[in-house]
Parts: sequence; structure tokens; C-alpha cells
Amino acid sequence: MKAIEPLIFELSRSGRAATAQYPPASVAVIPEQFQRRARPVLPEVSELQAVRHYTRLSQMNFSIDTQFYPLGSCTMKYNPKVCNSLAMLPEFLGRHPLAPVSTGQGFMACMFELQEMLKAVTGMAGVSLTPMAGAQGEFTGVAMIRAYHRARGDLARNEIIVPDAAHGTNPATATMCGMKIREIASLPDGDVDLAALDAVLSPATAGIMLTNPCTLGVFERRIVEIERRVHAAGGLLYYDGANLNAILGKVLPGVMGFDVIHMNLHKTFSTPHGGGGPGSGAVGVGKRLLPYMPVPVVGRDGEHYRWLDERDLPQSIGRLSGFMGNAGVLLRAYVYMRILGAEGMERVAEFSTLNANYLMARLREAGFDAAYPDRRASHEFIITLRRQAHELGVTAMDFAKRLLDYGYHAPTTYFPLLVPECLLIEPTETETREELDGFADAMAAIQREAVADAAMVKAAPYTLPVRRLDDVRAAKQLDVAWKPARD
Amino acid sequence: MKAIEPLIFELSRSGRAATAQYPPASVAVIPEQFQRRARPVLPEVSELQAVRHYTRLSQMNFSIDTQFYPLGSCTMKYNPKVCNSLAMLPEFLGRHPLAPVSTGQGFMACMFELQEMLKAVTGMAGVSLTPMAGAQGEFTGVAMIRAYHRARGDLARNEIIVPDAAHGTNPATATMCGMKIREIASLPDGDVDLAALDAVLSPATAGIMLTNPCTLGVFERRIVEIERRVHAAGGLLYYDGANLNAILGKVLPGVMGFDVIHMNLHKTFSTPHGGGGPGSGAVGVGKRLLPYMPVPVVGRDGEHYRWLDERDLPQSIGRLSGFMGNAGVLLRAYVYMRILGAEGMERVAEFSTLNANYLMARLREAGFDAAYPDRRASHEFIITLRRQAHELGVTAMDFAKRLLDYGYHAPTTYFPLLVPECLLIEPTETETREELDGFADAMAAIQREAVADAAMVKAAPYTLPVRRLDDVRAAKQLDVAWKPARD
Amino acid sequence: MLDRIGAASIDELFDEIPKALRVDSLPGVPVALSEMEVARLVAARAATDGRPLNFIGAGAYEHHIPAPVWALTTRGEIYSAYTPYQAEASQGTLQIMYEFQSMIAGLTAMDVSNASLYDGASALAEACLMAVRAHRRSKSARILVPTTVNPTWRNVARVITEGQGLVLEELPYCTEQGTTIPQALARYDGQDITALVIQQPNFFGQLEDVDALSRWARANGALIIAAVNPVALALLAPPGEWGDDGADIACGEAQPFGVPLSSGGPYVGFMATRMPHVRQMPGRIAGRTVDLDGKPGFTLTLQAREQHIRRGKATSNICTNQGLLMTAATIYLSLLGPVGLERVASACVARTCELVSALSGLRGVRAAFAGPRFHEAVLLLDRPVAPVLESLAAGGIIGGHDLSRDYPELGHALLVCATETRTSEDIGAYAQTLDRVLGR
Amino acid sequence: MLDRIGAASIDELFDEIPKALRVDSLPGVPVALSEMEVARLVAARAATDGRPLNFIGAGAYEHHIPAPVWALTTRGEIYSAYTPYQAEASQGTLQIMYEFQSMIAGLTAMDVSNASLYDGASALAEACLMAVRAHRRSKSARILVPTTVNPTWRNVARVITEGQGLVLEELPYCTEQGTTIPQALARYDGQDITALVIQQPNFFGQLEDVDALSRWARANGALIIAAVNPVALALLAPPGEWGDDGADIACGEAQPFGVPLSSGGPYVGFMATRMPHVRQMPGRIAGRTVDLDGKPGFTLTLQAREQHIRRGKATSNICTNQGLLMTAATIYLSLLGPVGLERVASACVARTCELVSALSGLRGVRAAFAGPRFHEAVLLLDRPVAPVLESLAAGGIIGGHDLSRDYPELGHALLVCATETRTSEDIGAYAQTLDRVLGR
Ligand SMILES: Cc1ncc(COP(=O)(O)O)c(C=O)c1O
Ligand SMILES: Cc1ncc(COP(=O)(O)O)c(C=O)c1O
Repeated sequence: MKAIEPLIFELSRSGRAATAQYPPASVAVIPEQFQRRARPVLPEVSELQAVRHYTRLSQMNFSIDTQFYPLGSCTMKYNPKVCNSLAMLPEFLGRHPLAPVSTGQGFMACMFELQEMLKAVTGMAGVSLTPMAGAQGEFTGVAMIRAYHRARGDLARNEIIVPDAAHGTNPATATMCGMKIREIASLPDGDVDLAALDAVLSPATAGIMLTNPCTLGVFERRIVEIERRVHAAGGLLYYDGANLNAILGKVLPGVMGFDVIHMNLHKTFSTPHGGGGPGSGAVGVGKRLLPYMPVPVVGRDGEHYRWLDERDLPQSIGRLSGFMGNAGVLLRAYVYMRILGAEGMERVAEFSTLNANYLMARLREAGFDAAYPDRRASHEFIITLRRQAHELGVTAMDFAKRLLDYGYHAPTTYFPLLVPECLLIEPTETETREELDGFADAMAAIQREAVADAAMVKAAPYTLPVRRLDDVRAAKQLDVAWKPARD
Repeated sequence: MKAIEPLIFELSRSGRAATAQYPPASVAVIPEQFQRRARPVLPEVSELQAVRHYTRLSQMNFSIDTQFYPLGSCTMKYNPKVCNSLAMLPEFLGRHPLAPVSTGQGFMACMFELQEMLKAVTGMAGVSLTPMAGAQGEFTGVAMIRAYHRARGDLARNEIIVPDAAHGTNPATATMCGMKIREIASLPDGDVDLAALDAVLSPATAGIMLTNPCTLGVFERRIVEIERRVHAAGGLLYYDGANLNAILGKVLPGVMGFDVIHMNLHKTFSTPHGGGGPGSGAVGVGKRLLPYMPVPVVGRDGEHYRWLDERDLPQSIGRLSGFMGNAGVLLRAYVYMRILGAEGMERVAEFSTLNANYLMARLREAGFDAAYPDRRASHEFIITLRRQAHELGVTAMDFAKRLLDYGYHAPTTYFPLLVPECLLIEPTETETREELDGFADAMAAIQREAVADAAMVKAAPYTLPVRRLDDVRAAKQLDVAWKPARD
Repeated sequence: MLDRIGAASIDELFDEIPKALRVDSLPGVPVALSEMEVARLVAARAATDGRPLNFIGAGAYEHHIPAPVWALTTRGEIYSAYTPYQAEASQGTLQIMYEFQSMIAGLTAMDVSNASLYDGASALAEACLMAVRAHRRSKSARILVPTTVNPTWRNVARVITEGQGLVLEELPYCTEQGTTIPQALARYDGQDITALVIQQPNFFGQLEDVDALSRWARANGALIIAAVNPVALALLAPPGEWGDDGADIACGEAQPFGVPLSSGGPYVGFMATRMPHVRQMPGRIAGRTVDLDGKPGFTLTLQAREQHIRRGKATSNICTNQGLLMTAATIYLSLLGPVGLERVASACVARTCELVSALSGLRGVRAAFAGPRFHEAVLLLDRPVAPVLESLAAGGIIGGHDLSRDYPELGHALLVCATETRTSEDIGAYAQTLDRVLGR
Repeated sequence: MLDRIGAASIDELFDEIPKALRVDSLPGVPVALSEMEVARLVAARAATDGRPLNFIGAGAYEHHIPAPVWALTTRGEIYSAYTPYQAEASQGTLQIMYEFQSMIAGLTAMDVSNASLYDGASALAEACLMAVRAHRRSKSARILVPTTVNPTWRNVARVITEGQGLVLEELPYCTEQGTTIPQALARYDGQDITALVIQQPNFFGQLEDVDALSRWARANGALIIAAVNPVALALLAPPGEWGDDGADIACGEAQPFGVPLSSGGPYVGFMATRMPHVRQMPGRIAGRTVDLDGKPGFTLTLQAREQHIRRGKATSNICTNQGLLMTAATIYLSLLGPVGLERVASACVARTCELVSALSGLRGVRAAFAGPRFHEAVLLLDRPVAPVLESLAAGGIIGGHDLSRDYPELGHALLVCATETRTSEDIGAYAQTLDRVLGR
């Protein structure tokens, strides 16, 4: 009987409004030439209608606050509520980004200390907070690598090496920076194929982008080897920090020899994902890249904080956002790091790794195939349902959809692309053992269902507001904006 | 597949905790004689577990923010969110009630102006904000009536007259004040039976408690007559303001001749009910009762606000709460009244009355029986399902439960007690016509279901987390507190 | 819509109201403001009041409130629901009530708790009325109340109970120890006393000899009403274990559990009792039961005690209670757990100890009482308290509660409080400011 | 748990990391604080910054945010969900995306919108890259950008596009009018220009002659990229109606729709286009479709443009976007509706007018440009701007944005802004303080 919630436009009635919200009208003095002819199509609803509509819509979502959400590579951990409440203090929310720094010393002190803490947890020499998400952090990093080679007159270096396991943003970023992509294969054990690496290294090599532990859920054991070869070939090493959660306080990218790293603060250092964002892709750099950091960066003169800009960093690659990046996300990361402290950081790595290895063990006991059975899981791991797909016709996607009926969000499906029928599972450190056991039990139950009645599993989910959606139709009969019916 | 949410105690594991919440331990120096021997039984859960648990529990509730909730006599209207956000400004939340008034002038200005506005909308001479809910307001009112008679040496007046339609708190209050209750009947048209009134008026009459419009959903047309008779008999008139919403700006209790009134600020002036409270039962008094008002009251000396206490009001009945009453609720009422302004007040009465009369008309068209078909509805009205109960065996309770399946909260059932199989329906002014139509359609649909398959309706609801609950068992096999299993 | 009703105008809908009574304007109510304007006005007023450093307790206590408490409590589905009359549509609220009841029962070591009363003061009043109902053999309706009980609570209890003829008699206290004198009870030996109230810690923050007092009550056939600070119960013997067989009714103010000070309310009273008395207890109670399919669920129970069923014969007139605050308290306790609560309580003791040392080390200040205390203490100044408090307030310090009106016999007495929220720097700042103020 | 894994210790789980690389402490990270301690520290820092009265716009605008916006946006189910990869478990987020897209399409009068980009600056950069992809016939990758476009946005666009060889060429403006000189385009007549960017209102707050500029672009085969303030669209001709047949791409910053200033972010970029270009547009898009039972529902669509499918050939590398802020904007627009938004926009115009009158009436201050404007204006002072701003800040007034670095040719130029949130008293306070400052 649960009705689908209508569109807000369908609730609209001409003349209705949440009237208390806006100030009384003033007469505008816009010359006619510039004026809009017809009012834009926006809904006209009461405050109650809006509240009820969006409250009901929210209830149609799975989320961390309501479900286990083991989306691999996404670090869907619980974010302490205090990070949000402090970042939303009225003084922080009200501060204009261009207000004189004399009126923002409290805020800037937080940002400066955040930079320092991020240097410490990554082992890098400098940090810029300005990139607004992981992908923009990647862009920043590759742009700095490019600037570095150019500054040295090393103009031929226009290739970026990317392992086949890499996240899609890595090659997409290289393209945005005008680089050519050289993809290299992973070995059957998940590590990079050094021979393949050697084969692509050349005087055109600008650098390599690595995620470590990589998105196959394993730590690259020969990272020292790789570092030596790339640097020897004149390239720089880029560290995709999306998986930093797995190694916090255990090993530092700077110590591994990386020249530049982006962090997904919204994954590792706690910002709720908000149904798609916001994030922060703060970058850390080694000595070589210090001059190229994007501005602004917070600097300190004695007790006074100020923005370092193009005048301070004349070789900076420039700016990446209208102001300083996602300040509110940065405040949340700051609060999170202060609450965890140094011990807490290590606990993150330890418990996220423990949970992943435990869940992998549980699933293997239940008869599932780990993609890398001889390896330790990092904070995530892959199981492959190739066998189930082959024998029962039940795919990774079918398992994913059926899990929703069990009240669990699905793991990441079909990524990384090189493992067939894969589920990339990242339980994170904030889940309890009971939750992991419940998930393993659900997987086992679905396996039994798949054997008994594959068709039933293939038509899941059954208990959500909608059944399986038709993606093909969505792309073919494109309906991406509501238009008022013309009468 | 939707599992019932376990108790928070069942999620508990020894040693687990939302550790970030509490400060590091200090050694306490409590002598052994006073010490607790065993730790209390409280859950040990992580912050995520607590958040997920209470978020999921919340989703099991119907509420104004998610559903139409036409609970008669309860004024379940939408409360603008700004009332909440302003009442929760950190300075207000942090203020200690006993802090010197020099540090609370901003807060007290709001309280003073609220008192003034409440005087204006009720036509009373004085207002005290201290009662914490309607029932405590009633208590306050009757206690003042008692104090008034005593002060005049009129010691025999120990009877309170209450119409049979009155809310249960009215007689319960009279009892708490040590009064005898004289119940009088209502006429078939819903008005008070004047002959019955005359029959109980006597030198023992302390006063009468009236709700007007009363809980039958009609306005007492002979209120002037009643006022004259009660006052002539030496009694005072108490106005139960629970239905003030219906007459805001149209008629004032003070003008009707009432000596004392309580307001349910949480109904008329917007405070969400919070699943059972808090409320505020601010009282207004006519000149006669001014000296007896409960303290504290906000007074003004020039530009300075201060508390008036027993020294200022030596005949005050005294105090009713630890401090000044439900300050946060009062702030919400203040914001609400400022946003509505005088015009807004009238709009409340007009649209709540319009909505009630419209819905009554719709339901009568659909074949339902209004309890008072010849009367205007006030902001609420009654339908009686006596016919359905008799002919189909489907009761008011069955309709109520089945409505839940249609996504509507049930109206008030079986109150007032004098109308058999009744539903007391109060749509409020904040609902749209579409919502009222939807409700009327659902009622009509249930009527059809009742004819077609009474048993189905009698076993509703079907779509909620639980089916119909066994109240008898709840009272007989009392299980009202979780106890750890003893092994 | 008017068509459907058959009325020509909205005004016509009000035609049953006698014309002579109608008004057509509300001159005392200002014109409407937009949300933006009200927000600005009210925020400016809040800013005027600022956030001074607080050292008052006296019945309302400043504790750290974990961020999830109000993030969850203000969720629309909790915040904008009514009393759970339709149980099937209110399982969230009902389960929270059941959990709260379980926590209060656990903390007080009593069998059963209700799901809130208005506040601590009115809860004490209700406890007195309940004692009279519960103690059928006692005819006197006399209740002994030590003067170490919060004076406002005593006032409220008197106002609320006097209509029913209760007599609250005051017991003196020892001005050296700041606690009730057990010997003072001797003069009531053998009399018909309905109940004895014991507040622990008492209004001065001192610990009463609850065992001795309870034993006297039991020996003399009086019921025992415990009024307790629930944070303190993390460390102190719970009412259910006082004396030989525990108190009969426990009540108090649960504001310290996640409810902000907010000028005095809304707070949340609680009450717990022994199973045999449950039908005399006022307030809502949620019970666990099963549904048509045998699935467990929750519903309001024992409603036959309540006004909406029993009307003039109800145990109380209470209807709207403090459900939202009860929810906040439940979430607070879930987040803290037994260990967290114990740490908070221990920090309270330690901080107050530190505060008393720091202040009583100043010239013109000394501690009034020895003996063990929880998180409050009475200090004696060498001059009237009120002007000192005003000077402190001007320096951003809310220095405590002036006792000279309620306890003139103590002289220039000041009640101070420090919870886990007061740091050593805060205490230092207070001491320094007080020293400056007294130096004048 | 270790048993089940078959490991002796947690440390063993890290045994694939080369020993030499392991660290065992993080000296640069301070020790853990409790929530209470952090709350106090951070609140104190916020208090240091205070809440001065703001008159800066320059790309970020202070508007009243109706209370429901963030009460709803921070609901856990919205706040703590990921990108809606599992559509069935994310219908809330997806429907909000669809509604946002519809609103942006309506406001800009374009066919289709995405569901956010990072911010206005990066949205302009993406629009330039998209124009190059969309305009297959143009080989030059030359884009004309007036200097009246926000200078930071121009910088960001250059940084983000230069890797792909785009050439952004600047167009001069009229220093009398503060708008782009249509004649300046004449020298590009007949050249291969991929696109022309037009910002409306421009960085100075002045209104550009968008019709003339658009007509030139269309006549010369260049695409039109509109960068617009979305609040202004309540009053101003939307990009879809510029010139004869409208712009090709509209982009901008939707921060004014319910997103607080918060030191610069997170904000929310938007982009809309014509249906033929939809496959070149970056960013997430939600589409309406049906489920197995034919029931309508929402899902991410056109994912083949995106990095997670197309990798190196994607339209952009964007992955995480600004979903939460997109939600806030959607709720904001729902609450305001067309009338409310128009009132806000009108009030902006009126307030800025008032501000300019008040300030340019002072000695040593004059308005730089005549011509119509929206909610910003350039003032010329008789002395360097920076120290004046510092003095104003000391008086609690954030007086505007100093243009002397980006537009030295204007002299001592100050960009000021007033939205509906600035009252006449605010403006009076500014004028008075400025008068005092300049009087020195
Ligand atoms: C391995 C990896 N790299 C990069 C990214 C991109 O980060 P963002 O989504 O913040 O742009 C992600 C995020 O999904 C990721 O998992
Ligand atoms: C008519 C009437 N009177 C009195 C009350 C009691 O008010 P409260 O619940 O605030 O104590 C109510 C509330 O339900 C009511 O409807």
C-alpha cells in the first residue's frame, strides 16, 4: 500500500507557498530589456508539504545511520555526529571566505593544524587543502607533476602509468591533464607486474598513479621496487589515498617514496557522503613538488594565520575552486582527527583491517571464493561469484540486489573491472562483529536461495519502494527533468 | 523481512562504548558506606549502534512530518522548524535558570512579550507562563479559584462543575485540588443543558470548567447565559484552552466572561508533541485572580526585566515547577506568534475551521454520520460509526486501525465518551485540501471494505511493523522493564 | 471548499458565536515578521545573554551532551509525533519509553518506572500523593520532609498536595554537617507518618545517611520516598538498596541526562517504584506484549490509572508529559553506558572537590560543611552574597546560588557546583575573579 | 575474531607491509581529546571569529536560509548515504537529484541539468571543456572570456583546461559601464572561436548585454556559455532565452540557494545544456524509468559518460560531487517557490541600490559604474582599500572585496554587496562606520 512519493512539482498548487520564509516584496528596478518574461517553473508548496515530502524521500534511502553499507573503496564508516555539529557552529557557517583574516583566526587555526596533522599521517612535506574531492586531488597531483617536469624543461614527459586495477578517476584525471595513459596489468596475486612496468617506463614517463593497498584489497608488497624503478626512469609517484584508512599509523606514503598524494578526507577522516558529496581531496607533496602546490594554503607568521597565495608560491599551479575548497568538510576532518588522536588513527587501521579479514574468513567458510585467497585482506577484499554465475546463472548483481532485501546495502559490484563477477567488500572499523556475522549469514542464505530458486533471486529486491529498475530504458527514453504538462 | 528492532540492551556487549563521549576518569572520593555495589544495568554500545538503533526506531513512528495526523482535541498541526532552531540557539540552551537576570535580559524580553501577546489573544488581565502542560494549567486555575474563595472566607465552595463532554484532565484536576465533581449533561445538540446547570449550582459551587468550542466540536452558543448564572451563584468560570486554535482572533475567553484560562501552547502556539510532550499550560487570569497567579512571572521595571516572585505576589498560590516552567516551549511559542502576527492568528482560526467543515462535508457526502449534523464544526468534529458497528460489526477502532494502512494516523477514538463509536477529527489549518480529500477517500474505501470483508478490516493493520497489539495481555502479564537474563 | 460546505464565506462558519462576543482585531499582537526577521531579532537577544561560565547547580546541572543526542531527538518522526495512542503507528516512541523505564529501574534498583513526569519538583509532589494512596494503613497523610530537600521542590510539593489534605512536616538539619539529623526523627517514633522523603545528595550537595533514615522509616511503618540525582546513582547506593529493603518510591529530575539547562525547562521528572505499588503510580507506562501474529511489540499499559480512562479517580491529572526529553535521556544513557556515566559522576566529585579547595583557600571564604558530597557545596562568605554574584556576573562568571533567603540561619551562604564540564582553568578563573571581587 | 582469521595478533594482519616501511607512532598528531574537550576548543575558536556584519559577495552570497533546509538535509538517511549506485536503495537521493535537475532546467530555461559539480568556478572550467567536446566543427579550442567574469573563476578555468590545450582569451570591458564591450568582439569576426563565456550579472554586479553578445557568438559559430547567478534568474532573462535561440551551456554557483557561506565551501556548482549536447555534459544525472512491475522510479543514467565506466575517455574525472548541497538547494527552492525567489531577488536589487546611495553619499566614495546592476556594485575610494577594510573589520563590518589586485586599472576599487539579509539599519551602520574610518 506504500505509495511512491509524488514529485514536489506534482504537489504544487498555484499561489501556495511557505510564506513565512521570504521577506516582503521590494520593487526591483531592472530595465525591461534584461527582464525575465515568465516566472520559472518551481514548485509552490507549503512548508509542511516540503518537510513531509523530503522526510518521506529520505526514508527511501539506505544509509550508514540505518544500515550496514559495505561499499568497497568508499569507506562508508560512521561519522561521529560531533564533527557535524561543530562544523555547523553559526560563526563558521556565517564567515565569508573573503573576509579579512583578522576576523577568521579561529577558523584558520583549525585549518593550519589540520594541514600539520595531515602531513604527519602521510609523511609528506606540505599539504594543500583546496581540492574539493578525490578526483580533483588527483587532478592537482598530476598537474603538479606536469608543472614539475615543465619547470625542469623536461617537456617530453606526457605519459602516466596506471595499473589496470585503478579507480576510473585515475585514467580520467590523466586525460584531463593532457597525459597519455599507459595501463599495466596486475599479477594473479594482485601485485603490480614489474615486467609490465619496466616495459612502459621511458623518457616519456611523467609518473605513475598507485593506490596502496590497491582496490583489489591487497597491499603492494614490492612498493620499494616500484618506487626505485619509476624514480630511476625520471618519473614521479602519485599515491591515490582513497585507501588510507587501511594503513593509518602503520606506514606512511611519504616513507614509501611517493611524491604526491591525495587524501579522500570524506572517506578516511569522516564526512558523511551526503548521497554523493561533498568531499575533500586535500593533497600532500614531497619536497620536490612543494613550489607547485595549489593555493591558497594556510601559513603562520608567529601567532597570526594568513593565506599563502600566488605571491607566496609563484610557481603554484594556481587555483582549483572559487575560494579555499570545501571548508566545512575540512572542519569535520579536523574535529575527527582531534577526537581520535594518534592512538585513534592506528585503531582505525587495525580494526578496519581486522573486520575485513574476519568477514573474508567468514565468507570463505560459507563457501564463497576470495579473489586473492592467499593474500591478507587490507581494509577491504574481493569475492568473485564467477562460479555462481556460471553454475546457477546468479550474478554478482543478483546477490547485490537480494542483499537489499536482507537490510544490507550491497558491496561495490563489478569493480575493479579485472575480477569477473566481483563484490568489493569494505566493512570499515565502525561496524560490530554482530553486524559482520549478520551479513555473512545473509550471503550464505542467498547462496542457498540461489541454489533452490535462482529466478527468485534474479528478480530481487522485493521489499524496497521499487523493484529492479530498468536502466536501459532510463538511458534510451531519457527523462531527466520534469516539465509541466501543456494543455 | 523487516525485522523488529531489538532492544538497545540486546545490542549491548560488555566493554563496548561510545568512548569519545565521556571525559577521562577521575578518582571519586565517596566513602564506602555510600557507594553503589554493582554497576547499574545500562547498555554498552558504540555511537553507531545507538544512532542506528534510534534512527530505525524513529522510522517506526507516524508523525506530522510524515503523515496526516488528525487527532481530535490534540491540534496536531505542523510546527514551523524555525521555532525549534531559534529556541535551540546555544545561548538559550546554556542559560542556567538561576543565573542573575542581568545575564538573561534577552531571554526575559521574549518571555515578557509572550505574556503580553497571550493576554491580547485571550483578553485576560494577567498571564503566568509557569505551568508545564495543559493539565498543570488546569490545576493552577482551580487552585487559584480555591485560593480566591478562601481569601474571601468563602470556605464552603468545594464543588467544580464539569460537563460530561469534558476532557479527562478536568475532573482529574478537580480531584487533585480536593474538589468534588458535579458532572452535567450535554444536550443532543452538543450545548450544555442549562437546566442541569441550574440544578447543580449552589453555595458550594466553586466554579465550572468549560471548553469552548467544546470537545464535541461545537461552540457553546449560550455561553453568555452560562456565565451569568455561574457568576450569579458565586462561582468562577474556568476556560480549558485546548481548543483555542478554533477561535483565535474571533472571540476572546476574557470577553466571554471567563475568570481563568489555561492555554495549551504546545497545541495552539506550536511545539511539536515529542511523542508525549513537552507542553506548556500557561494560564491567563481576569482581575479577580491576579493576586493568586503562580510565580515566577516576568515583570518589567523600565527597560529591565526581572522575576516577580512571592515577595511581589504574596497571595500567589506558589510554585509549580523547579524553576520557571518549560522555557524552551515558551520560546517556540514566542517565535511562532511573532511569525504569525495578528493576521496570522485569525488565519489559524479561519483555516482550521474551514478545513474541519470541509472534511465533515466530504465525509457526510460519503455516507458517514456526523454526531452533530445540524451544527457548524469548530476546528474539529465528530463522526459516529454506531451504524457500522451495529450493521457490520466494524467499530471505530477498526476504522482507526485500517486507516493506518492507508498512511493516515487515526483520529481520536472513543472520546468524548458520550458519543458511541466516535471518531473526533481535527484536520488543523496546516493541511492541504488534497490531504483532506485523500483522507475522505480512504474512509470511503474502508467503508466499502467493511461491507465486502468485515473480517479483513477487523484484523488491520497489515503494513506496519506490528499487527494489532494485545492490550489485555500487556496489562495482565506486565512487562514494563527489561531485566538481564540470569544464568 | 466553501461550496462543498454550503457556506458563502469563511466568516459564516463562525455564525454560531454570539455577535456581541466577536472581536475583529488583536491590537496587542504585533504584525507578522518574516522568518528572516524573527531569526535576526531572536538571535540578537540570545547574543545579548552570551555564554557566561556557570557554577550553579541547585537542581539543574550543566553536563556535556554528546552530539548524537539532539541530532536524533529532533528527528521529525520523534519530534512531531503525539502520545502513542495508536500503538501500531508508534512503535518507535513506545520502545524508547520501555527502554527508558528499564534504564531508570536499573539505575534506581526499583522494579518499575514510568515514562516521565513534568520535572523533579512535581515528581516529588506526585510521589507524596502516591505514597498516601499506596499506604492504605496510614490515615494521617503526614509526610516528613527534611529541610535539606530542595526548597523549591518542597514549595511545589506543598502547592500540589495541599488540596488533598497532605501535611508536609519539615525536619531540621545539622548546621555543622549539612545533613538531616537522624535523631530529629525520634520525636515521631510511634506516630502515624505516611512517608519520609530523603533527598540524596541533598540540596547542599552533602550525602545523607540514607540507611539510618530508611531504617527508621521502615521501623515506624512509613514509606520511603527517595529523591535522587540520577547521575550520582552511578556511584551512590541506589534507592532500591537503602536501609534493609530499599525505598518504596524513587523520584527525581533526569535533566542531567542530556537535557540542556535552557533557563529551567523543559526538563524531565522520573519516578520508579516497587511492583506492588505500580497501580498507584502516575504517568504513562509502556509495556511489551504481542500482536495478532504473536510478534512482540509495545503498547501503553495500565491506562486504567490515567485521567483519560479514570477521569476524577485517576492517579494524577497528568496527560502531556515530557516525552521528548525522556527520549534525549534514553539516548544519552545509551551513549554513556555504565562506564561512561560512572566517569561523569567521578569527574563531578573530583571537580567539585577542586572547586571547594580553590575557593575556600581565598580570604573571606570557607566551606560550610565537612562530610562527603557529590557535586555541590555550600560556601560561607564574609559578606552578603547577592552583590558578590552580580560582580562575578559582570566578569562573565555565574558564581552560584545565594542561599540566604531559603537558609538565613547559615548566614552569607553560597551554593556552588562543578560538573565534568568545568576545567581546572575554569576553576582558576573563578577563584581569581572572586578574589578580585572580594578584594574590593 | 583473530581465531577465525587464523592470525595470532592484529599486527600479523599487516605482515605483507615491508618491515622497513613500518612506523610505530605518529608524533605529529596530538593525543586524543574527548568529545567534550574538542567541542569546547572548537566552540571557543568559533567564538573568536564572531559574527561581523557582512557586505561581501564576490561569488559567495549571504541569504536567509529557511530553517527546514538544514533540518532536513542533515537527516541521517540523506546525510550518510553514498552516491546512489544501488538505485532501489536510494530512491530518496535519486528523486531529489531529478527534482534539482528539473528546477535548474526551469530556472535556466535549458533542457537538461546535471546533479551538481564542485562549485561555480570548476563548473565554468568544465563548461569550457564540454564546449570543446560539443563543438565538433571548431578546431581551435579558443574560448573568449570577458575580464568581467569572476577573476578566480577565470584562473580556475585556466588551471583545469590548460592540460587539454584550451586557450582562454580575455575580452576587455568598458571602464565607464563596467560591462563587456560588444565591439571588442569585432576583431574575432570570422575566426574559429569555440565558445564565448558570458557572466550575468558580471563580477562587478553589472548587467551585460547578453542578447548582443549571444547574437555575435551565434553569428560567428561560437557556442555560448552562460555563467549565471541563479537567484538573479528570478528576475533576469534566463540563458535559454539569450539572443535569438539561447545559450548552449549554462553554469554557475548554486550556493545562494540555501548553502551557508562557511568560509568558501562546500558549495554546489550546476550545469545545464541543450538536449543534443547531453552526452557531452559531465556529472551525475538521475533519470526516471520503471521497475520490473512497471512502477516508476529513478536511477543514475547516461553513466557511459562517466569515469567509472568510461575511464580515460570520460567527459570528466568527477566522481564525488556536492550531493548534500544539491539537496539543500532543492529544498530551498521548494520552500521559496517562484514568488519567494522573486521577492528575494527583488530585495537584493533594492538593498544594493540603497547601499550604493548610502555609501556614495559619503565624502571620498563614489560609484564606479552607472548602468543596471543586480546585488553588487563597485565603489571607488579616495585611498587604498585594504587598510579601510581592516578598520571596518575592527568595527565589526566586513566592508567588501578589494579589487585593486585583480583590476588595478580601476584604482581604489571596492566591490560591495547587499542581499535581502541586510536591513536599512545595517546599511546605516556601514555608512556611519565608513564615514568615521574615512574621516580619520
Ligand atoms: C580508489 C579511489 N580513487 C579515487 C576516488 C575518487 O575520489 P572522489 O570520489 O572523492 O572524487 C575514489 C572514490 O570513489 C576511489 O575509491
Ligand atoms: C480539551 C483538553 N483539555 C486539556 C488537555 C490537557 O492538556 P495537556 O495534555 O497539555 O496536559 C487536553 C489535551 O489532550 C485537551 O484536549
